[in-house]
Amino acid sequence: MSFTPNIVGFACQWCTYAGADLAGNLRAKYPPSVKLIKVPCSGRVKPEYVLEAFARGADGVLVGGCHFGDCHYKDGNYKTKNRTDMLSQLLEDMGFDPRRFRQEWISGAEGQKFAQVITEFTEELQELGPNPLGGQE
Amino acid sequence: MEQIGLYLGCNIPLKHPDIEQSFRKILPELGVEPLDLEGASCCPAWGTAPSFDLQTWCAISSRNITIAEQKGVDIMTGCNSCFGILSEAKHFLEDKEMKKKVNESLSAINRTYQGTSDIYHIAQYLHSKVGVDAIKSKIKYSLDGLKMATQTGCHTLWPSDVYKIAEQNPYEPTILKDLCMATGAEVPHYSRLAACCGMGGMRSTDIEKSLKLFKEKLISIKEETDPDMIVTTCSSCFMQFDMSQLILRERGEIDFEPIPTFYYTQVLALAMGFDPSQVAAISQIDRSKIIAEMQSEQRLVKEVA
Amino acid sequence: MADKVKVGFLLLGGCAGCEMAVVDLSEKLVDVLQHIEVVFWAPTAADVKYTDLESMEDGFIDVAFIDGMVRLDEHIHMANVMRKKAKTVIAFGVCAALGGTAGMGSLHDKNDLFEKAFKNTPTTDNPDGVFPQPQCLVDGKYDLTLPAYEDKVRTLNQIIDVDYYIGGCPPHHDHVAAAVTALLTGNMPPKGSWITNGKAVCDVCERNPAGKENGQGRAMVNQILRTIEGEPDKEICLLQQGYLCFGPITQGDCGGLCLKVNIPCRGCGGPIPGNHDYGAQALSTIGSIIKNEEITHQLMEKYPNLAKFFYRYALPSGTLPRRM
Amino acid sequence: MAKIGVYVCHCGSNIGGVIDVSDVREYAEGLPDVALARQDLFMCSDSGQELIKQDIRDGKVDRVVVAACTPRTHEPIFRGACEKGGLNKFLFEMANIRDQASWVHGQDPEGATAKAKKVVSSAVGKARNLEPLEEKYVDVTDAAMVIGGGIGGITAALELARMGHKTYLVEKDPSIGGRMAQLDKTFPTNDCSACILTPMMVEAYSHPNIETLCYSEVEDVEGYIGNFKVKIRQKQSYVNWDKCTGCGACAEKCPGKAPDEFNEGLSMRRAAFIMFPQAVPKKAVIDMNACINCAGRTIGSEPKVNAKTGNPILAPCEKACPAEAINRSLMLDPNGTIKEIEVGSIITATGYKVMGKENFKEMAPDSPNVITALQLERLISATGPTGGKLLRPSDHEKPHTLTFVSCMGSRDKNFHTYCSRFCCMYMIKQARLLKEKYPDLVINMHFIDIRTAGKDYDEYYTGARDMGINFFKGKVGGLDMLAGDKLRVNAYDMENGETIEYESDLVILASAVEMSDGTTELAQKMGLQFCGSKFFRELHPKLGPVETAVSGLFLAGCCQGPKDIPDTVSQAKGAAAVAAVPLAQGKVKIDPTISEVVTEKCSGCGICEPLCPYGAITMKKVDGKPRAMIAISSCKGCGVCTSACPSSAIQLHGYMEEQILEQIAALTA
Amino acid sequence: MQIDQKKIDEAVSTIIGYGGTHILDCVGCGACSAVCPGVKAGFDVLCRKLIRKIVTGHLEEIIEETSSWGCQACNRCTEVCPQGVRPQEVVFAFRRYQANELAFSTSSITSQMNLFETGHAVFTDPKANRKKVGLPEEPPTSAYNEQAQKEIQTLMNNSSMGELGLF
Repeated sequence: MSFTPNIVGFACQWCTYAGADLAGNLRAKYPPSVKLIKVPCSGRVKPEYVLEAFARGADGVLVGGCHFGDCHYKDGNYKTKNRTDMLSQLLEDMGFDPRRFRQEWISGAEGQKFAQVITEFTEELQELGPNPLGGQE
Repeated sequence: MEQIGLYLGCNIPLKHPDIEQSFRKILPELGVEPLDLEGASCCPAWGTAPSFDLQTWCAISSRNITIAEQKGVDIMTGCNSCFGILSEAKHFLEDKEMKKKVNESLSAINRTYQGTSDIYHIAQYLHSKVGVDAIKSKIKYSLDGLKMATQTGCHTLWPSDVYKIAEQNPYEPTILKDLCMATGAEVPHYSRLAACCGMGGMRSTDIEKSLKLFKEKLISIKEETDPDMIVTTCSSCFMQFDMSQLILRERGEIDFEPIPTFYYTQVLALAMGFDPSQVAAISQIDRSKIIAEMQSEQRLVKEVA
Repeated sequence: MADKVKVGFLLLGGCAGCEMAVVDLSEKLVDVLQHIEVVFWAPTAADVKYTDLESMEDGFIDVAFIDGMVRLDEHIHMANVMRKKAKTVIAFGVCAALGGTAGMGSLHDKNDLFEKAFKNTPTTDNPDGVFPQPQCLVDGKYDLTLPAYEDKVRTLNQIIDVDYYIGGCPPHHDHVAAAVTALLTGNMPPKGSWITNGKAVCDVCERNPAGKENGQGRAMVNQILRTIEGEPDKEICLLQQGYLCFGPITQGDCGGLCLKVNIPCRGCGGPIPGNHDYGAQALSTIGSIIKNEEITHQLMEKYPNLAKFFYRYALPSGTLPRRM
Repeated sequence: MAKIGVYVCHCGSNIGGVIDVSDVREYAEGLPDVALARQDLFMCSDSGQELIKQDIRDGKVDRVVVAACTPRTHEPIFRGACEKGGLNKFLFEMANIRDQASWVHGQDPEGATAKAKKVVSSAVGKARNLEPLEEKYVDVTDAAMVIGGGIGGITAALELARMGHKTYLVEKDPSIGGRMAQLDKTFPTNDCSACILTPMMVEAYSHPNIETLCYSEVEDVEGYIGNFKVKIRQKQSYVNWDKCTGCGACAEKCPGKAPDEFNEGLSMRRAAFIMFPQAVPKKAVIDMNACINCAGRTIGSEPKVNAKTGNPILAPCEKACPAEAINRSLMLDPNGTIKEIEVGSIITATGYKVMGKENFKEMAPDSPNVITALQLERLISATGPTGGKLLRPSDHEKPHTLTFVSCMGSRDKNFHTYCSRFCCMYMIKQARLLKEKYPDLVINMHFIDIRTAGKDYDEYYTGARDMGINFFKGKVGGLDMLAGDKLRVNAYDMENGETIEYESDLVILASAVEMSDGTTELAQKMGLQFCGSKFFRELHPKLGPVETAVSGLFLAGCCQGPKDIPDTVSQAKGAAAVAAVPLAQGKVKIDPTISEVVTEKCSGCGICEPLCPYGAITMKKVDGKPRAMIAISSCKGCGVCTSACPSSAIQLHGYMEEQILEQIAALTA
Repeated sequence: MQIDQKKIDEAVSTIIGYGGTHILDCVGCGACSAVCPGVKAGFDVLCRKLIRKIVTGHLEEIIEETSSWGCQACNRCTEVCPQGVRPQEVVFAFRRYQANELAFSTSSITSQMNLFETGHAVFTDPKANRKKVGLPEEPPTSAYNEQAQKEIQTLMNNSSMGELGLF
């Protein structure tokens, strides 16, 4: 293993955060790369927070929300999707590898999926190497 | 004219070239130009590389696919095993790792697998791309009143998730039925419609077991439908029906005359008026009577000006 | 006021439009001039040498207005000198404050920019491919230098400590007048602030649908139009019509001038205080008010470069670009 | 400056077995603003909580961080401890180092410890910026709504009514009764389903505290616990129910036909029909999709006049109705009517449906003699299409060999991975009833394995073996259609390790239990969630089995997961008990972690207004300018508006910008 | 029957390594065997029974088992399996295990040699028949194409099959 990437995860408390808890209940194994910041809804995640995490050297950023139709707040995740679709494009347009940024819909019942997403994301980031901005400032 | 890569396999070009000839005759008539895939090899058959090493299987299959990719065409084959093998290999090659490894192997022979050519079985191609109506319009001898028992063969049915075209219900296949009915024939249902004929690895491993399975199927066909002929779109099934009925008859295990068996495109070629000595010339069961019946005067469709 | 306030103007990589805004003060400038003394105004108004500023006593200038973005090594040098000479430095206009439109140049390699500017534009006739060089010998004896081109555009505060910021491209002259008045009366916000009324363009825009008596209120954006498409209704909020107006995200000290001539706000006023990243907030706000995914993708098709779209005036100040 | 106390929990060996707790504690101690850091074997124990309380009382800490399990279960406990210690309970933050660290990184103790430190640092960063918040209370409407009139809904409604709460029982069909009304007998006692259900239906319908709204669907739910505003659409029945006596004369005369839903499509009903003989309320409905508008009597048209008699020519249904409940001259709105009600709590008991056989391609779905178990239930019911005689659908002959196939679509990754839970038992029940009635029947039952967990259930199963019913372990692979409408069963006997092949006259598929139609839409209207299995998600799989993530909204019966009648009834009684809590209290707490507008910062752009899913934001004039306002009782604290606000005027308490930025900084330090 | 966890682990990882990736998902429902033509014909160590042998660690004991070579690769099992085990892949993984241990019928070596030499697993001289039906005597396949044969030989020589020394 080349290095353990540092992934900042924003997780909605109803779905993805609960999914991460369930991964724990199931004792699903995944690398200790991700650290979650609990938010009520993925719609609370300002794009700026993602940029801030990257600017501070995070190797990857994950925004996790509920599946469409499952949002605890009816349609917060649709807002998230609008923003994150553009944000990915923005990253690319700024010359920053958008593969470092992931938007995932993980329900509270998808503990295994959470572990799988983190494992895959971690592996992809290991291939990409550390954030080129890391260590600056 | 629509172009398609004609993948022959082994049995059709080497043992039953009349089936190959039937492809070559009917396709241009139906607006399809078959392109030869020069240097194409065995798919490789189930008993070869697939039984030894997954990656070697995928490498040999992908080599065959690259020949079509270079010509920018999809692949069509008349052999069910080839269809199954190539489709499954393509499915394995969707895995990035496998694709990478296989392309490393292929680099030694200056080839790269891309995954741009789709795999079709000739029956699927005739059914979905040419269409039953186009086939009907080319029929010269109507096979109206003849009764056909169909044998689709396993490798176009399952696993339905790897095939480009799948039957609506693989347990109750209808593609071949539709194609047969396009010639005017009657295609009754029989209960072991989707059952295995026993050819393939089973026959080479233990012919007695193979024949046991085959007999069960044959009896279901005979007793439930008593057809004029058996029509298949699998070259292996064709061989089993053509060879093993005679064995069973010889042993006295069946009390009826072997039922003439055709590959579907042979039936179609005959109905379209092609010369039987080219398109339906090789079989162990004597088919001359039924061929004469199929191409008899009174079956001629009156030309519409 | 006993002593006149000593004021300096320094133009870095800009168009001097901000300084035209000062001139546009017209009669107000006459009033102001009773209270101030312009001790430096280069290179726009006076032809000076580096030494003219370098030789001033440190802290000699009370207030320095620096406009334009930082693009050349000369800008870095002069900004640093001015910082020493001035007690208060104001990043004057959006270029100095956030990088300005030229900031989008940071998305390109400087060699590519040179190729484009000095060779590949249709109107350029440069068969030998001569590019400006930092040093060259003319007639075999004059050893001339040109300022070197930096790899990317920077904002003033990325070079020196900045006391206040004024947005606009250029700042509206009324806003300049208000700022100067505040300055002279000592009625200034805390150091590091923007000089602004702190409200969005919508606050002064007559089209703002929010709270309108007709009971309609603001609605989700259900189509995306570029300004070249159709003609916007002059009464209705441009954003509502699909013309992506940045009014909600932008300081409205301009009085919403563009909107009055049916042009959507492009964000030159800079972010509303509290925002750390103009483009990111623009994306967040616009992304939220867009009706659905389909319309979002319409936007992404119509505006193929989102970095340039959302950060038209602010790219070098962006959270990520400033680290890249 | 904040004085943060950090408490790191071992959780026995749950955390301590993987993470170096002392190391994490030491690390925490070195973080800025951390006044002290302690560790304890079980922080949630009395002694653990006492540590926190004492440190607060001693003035050593004014912010608390507990690094332990998940805030989703334990935040309320530690907040409680803070409050008891005298600290505002919102000055508490949790670091999840068990569920999201030690439990998932057991393979990498060092990595897990390093991650735990970051997570603690993030929590400390947030804690540093926490603010005290106040909880507020609102009054409650003393009424409840139960959605779904099956056995679960009826039970819940009755319990609430008996407690004295006004209860609306909403049912989408013309009669209450649900699936249970379709059943013949019930396991493990073989009670007649109708005999035990009908009295309850009548009691619910006539209870003074219950208002039954049949042929009605929930159109929209707004509001929050204690104060839900519900719009209910009463579908158009085209029959005046106030007058209808349920005599059935209209159905007798009606020539329009449609498959009978109550008989699972095994027979036809009329366009004008009464759902089933014991329907409650027993009222007729005209199904306009099947109605043929006899005598040109489209709804709202004047009748033609008989030239001879001068009498109007009426449709058979209206002519037949002795109560004059059908009048096709009236222009009745096909959309029905909307009724608005206000309730304090809601119980969802929307039940289930079973998968249709068309899903199982290998099971000869085209054969009429392949049926679902629910269809068999109708075939053996005295009120069913054959009057209770077992006759196979293709030729109405008595079958001789019957095959039961379990796990169709259940325990199957292609359909549903879950076990449908009550199929084994009902198959055994059906087999037993049939064997009792027709001892010469050959009954072959194929199971992956037989699941009969439940009181007296296994005895019921072993009893079936005694009766001569054949049981085979091994899933049926497929069916072949044979001449004479028979089916060839291709199965496998796991015990023998051999294939089984035989001919059967009737094959019964125990197909998977699924959510009822329209439940997804209902969930969206209410903000409820589904698990991966597509059933309503309960708040906690063990400790909150009837609650949901939406406070004030509760679950009963199969909408939460497959369950049999006793379990449904138990859960319904439980749901009624918790749903009554806010009604009994008369007031509910409002969570203060919601959004608020800082009016001075608001630019009045109004971007936030259409974003709010609850309509909580309105623009009010302040000094002549529009400024956003958020109604605290409507806001649920999602923060969509907070993220969108370009003026940074909207704050989401508990998830403030500076708190999140500090967390990012901590995680990337 | 003895339960030897080490043997179980080895057996399972061997089969997974040869491509029977989903073997552990099997719940033993038997649907695969119910539809398997091989089992029906009497090759009974296929599908469910083969999986049971492997997951109980009895891989070595069945190395000479011929049932696997009676598998038609028809994939009915894959289609009906409720757990996505793809039993056919397990059977073929077992075949690969047997083949790589050289535990298979010598008769099948001919096919491997044919494939290596002509690119066709089955090769019979087609010229007379082809001429008879009016086709060119040599088909456009690898059989009469040296370049193609070389390519196949390169692929096979460079593969793990090449190491078995079958051709």
